[in-house]
Amino acid sequence: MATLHTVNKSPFMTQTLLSCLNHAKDGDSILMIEDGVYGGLAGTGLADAIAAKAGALTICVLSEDLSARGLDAGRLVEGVSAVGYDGFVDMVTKTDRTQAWL
Amino acid sequence: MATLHTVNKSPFMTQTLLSCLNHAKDGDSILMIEDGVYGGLAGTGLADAIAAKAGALTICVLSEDLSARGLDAGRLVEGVSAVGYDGFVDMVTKTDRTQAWL
Amino acid sequence: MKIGVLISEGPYTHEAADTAYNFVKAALAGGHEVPRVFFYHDGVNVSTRLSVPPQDERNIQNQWTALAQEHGIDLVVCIAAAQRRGILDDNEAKRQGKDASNIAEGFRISGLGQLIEMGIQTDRLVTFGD
Amino acid sequence: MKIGVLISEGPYTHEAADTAYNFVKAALAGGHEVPRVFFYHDGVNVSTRLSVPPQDERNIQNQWTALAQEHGIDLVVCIAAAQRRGILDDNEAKRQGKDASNIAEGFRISGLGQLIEMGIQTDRLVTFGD
Amino acid sequence: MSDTKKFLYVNRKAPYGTIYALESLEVVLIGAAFEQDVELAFVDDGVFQLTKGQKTDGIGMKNFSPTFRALGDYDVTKLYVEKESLEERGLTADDLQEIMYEDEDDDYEEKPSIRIVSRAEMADVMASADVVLSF
Amino acid sequence: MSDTKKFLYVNRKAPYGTIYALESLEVVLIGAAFEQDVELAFVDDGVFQLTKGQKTDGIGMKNFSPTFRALGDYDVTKLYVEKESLEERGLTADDLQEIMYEDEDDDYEEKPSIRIVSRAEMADVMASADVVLSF
Repeated sequence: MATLHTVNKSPFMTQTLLSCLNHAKDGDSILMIEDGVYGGLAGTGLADAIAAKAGALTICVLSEDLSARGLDAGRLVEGVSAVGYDGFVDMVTKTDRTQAWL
Repeated sequence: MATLHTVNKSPFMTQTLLSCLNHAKDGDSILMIEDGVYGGLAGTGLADAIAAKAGALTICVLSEDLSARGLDAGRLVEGVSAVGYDGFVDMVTKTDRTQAWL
Repeated sequence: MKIGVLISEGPYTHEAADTAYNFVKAALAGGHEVPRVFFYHDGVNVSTRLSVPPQDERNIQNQWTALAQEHGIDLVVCIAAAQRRGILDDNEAKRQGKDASNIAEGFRISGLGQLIEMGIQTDRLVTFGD
Repeated sequence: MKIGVLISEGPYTHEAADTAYNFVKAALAGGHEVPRVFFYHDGVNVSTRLSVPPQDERNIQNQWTALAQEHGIDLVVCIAAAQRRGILDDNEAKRQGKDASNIAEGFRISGLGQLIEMGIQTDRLVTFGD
Repeated sequence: MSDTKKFLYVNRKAPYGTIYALESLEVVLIGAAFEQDVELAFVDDGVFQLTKGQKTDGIGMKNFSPTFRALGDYDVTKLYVEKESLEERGLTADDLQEIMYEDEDDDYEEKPSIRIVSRAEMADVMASADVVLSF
Repeated sequence: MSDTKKFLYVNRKAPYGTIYALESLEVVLIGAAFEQDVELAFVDDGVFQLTKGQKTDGIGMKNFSPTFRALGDYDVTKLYVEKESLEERGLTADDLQEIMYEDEDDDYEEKPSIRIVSRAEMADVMASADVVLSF
């Protein structure tokens, strides 16, 4: 019984990703979309916290939103991967519920 | 040549107040309005940082927004005061420019 | 699988309606059903037929109207949220004494019960908002 | 002192239009002039005459229309932002081939130059947004 | 799947600054008629929705906080409030309104609807929902 | 007061997730016709607006980042970017597009419009404006 958590806010502007990480349970998935994709960036003050969770949680970013912002998968924290909208749909159907962190 | 900075976001949800504090200059004023009024609350993790700035900066909260949220001036960090809309207008006219931190 | 979609922000201002559109297209392409999309909060503003975006930009309302027609998606606009924000169909305009309506083809105005019903009748509910 | 006001968020959804209204009333009561209020981004949605808020809630559009009439405030709605969001006056509706308009009395649609002009001609510019 | 689902309404935003808190409550009231399991979660700034003594005359908006006290009449009796969210904001349970319901399974005894829970317990509440509506 | 004011456009939000970055640019373009002093500040997530290589086909939105390169033609030549904001986001100046203008006071030499400044210098830029427009 796992949850897909979606996060659409930049972690540099809001506490949303942090709150999501504080409530996600082992085995859950997080998909960063829209401005949320910045949460997957390596080399930031948050990168270690994300990397530490990337084992217990499946953490992905939406590749279309990443490309729009001039970034690519090579910029992501190790253990965080990029998926397309089809991957987004798969994550929704393969988990038991979706919770949006707005 | 002082600036009035308005902050309308909760400091528990966004980095807006922090960014404002990082850019305000000695002699400037900060007015917390709307959800920003929570930034004036005592007894939070931010209270010390606010109190430390309350000398160099004039820091106020909009009392109508405070009352709407079930709070009163007695809950504020020492050095932070409540003003009404008329006080808001005074702060605008007595400084040289207004910068909204949205 | 049946997937219900909730859109909570207005067009152009937030990416929510765009992300939802791309998500729904991918879900349909993946063989899933999207029986209904519910528009709440500023999401109701997606349904105005009066918007005129710049010619080199997407027309979000047209995109939804076309997708719904092609795939039989029920586009439901919350009546309470719509009234606050000035989104009316002909019936509501008449009932409220307003001289114009602005809802686009393919959208219908109904109650919040349709959101709850969508939650009950679908296998997953995905929310796009701010 | 002349104070210009910029409203960047839509009615009901954000407190911005309410705070701006209370601020403008206080500024006028304090003997200041508010020659113009400019509506940008979702702020343009304040100007729809089709909104029907619940009877026990304030009507934000009516409040602005009345305040503007009483004090001669120029309520300007950005044309580019308005077109994206489906806010039209009769002229624009005709020009764009739309079958309805929805702007309320007391508001006028014009260009962004009116915002710059307000910045030049007033002593202070105060922004309310999100 | 059983006929009854658990709907969880997650409230993370403060009242009045934005409309989400009010429009969330409107969904809860309508949803109560559908005979589903209903739970409300108040996390992060959402806990500010429940403060007592809200006076909105000065901002010209309607005070909707009394509506929370009517939820018991709609059989909405589980309002989970996160302890850590309260503490970070300098709030205690005493700052919240008293919200009671009559327990029809216990001789209509009056019981508190607000349940202060830890962050870990809140995570369990979230993980037990069938449908999560976020505001 | 002189006839010319300094307008400062403060950009603190990322592109595409919300429309503020695009509609800010639309004001800048119109404002350029008014013969005022114009400066742009990129602070916090606003620095993401200037990243190079933006490809928006996948999200179906128009890529407006090339417009920044046209600002020089409108005599908008001062784009202040905060160093600390870049660093916090793991970005360097190399991640930003090259934005040049021709300096008509210096034999039309091509010069960079982007000026990376410290937070303290950014505070000075803000404090020297007559009109601050925030996006």
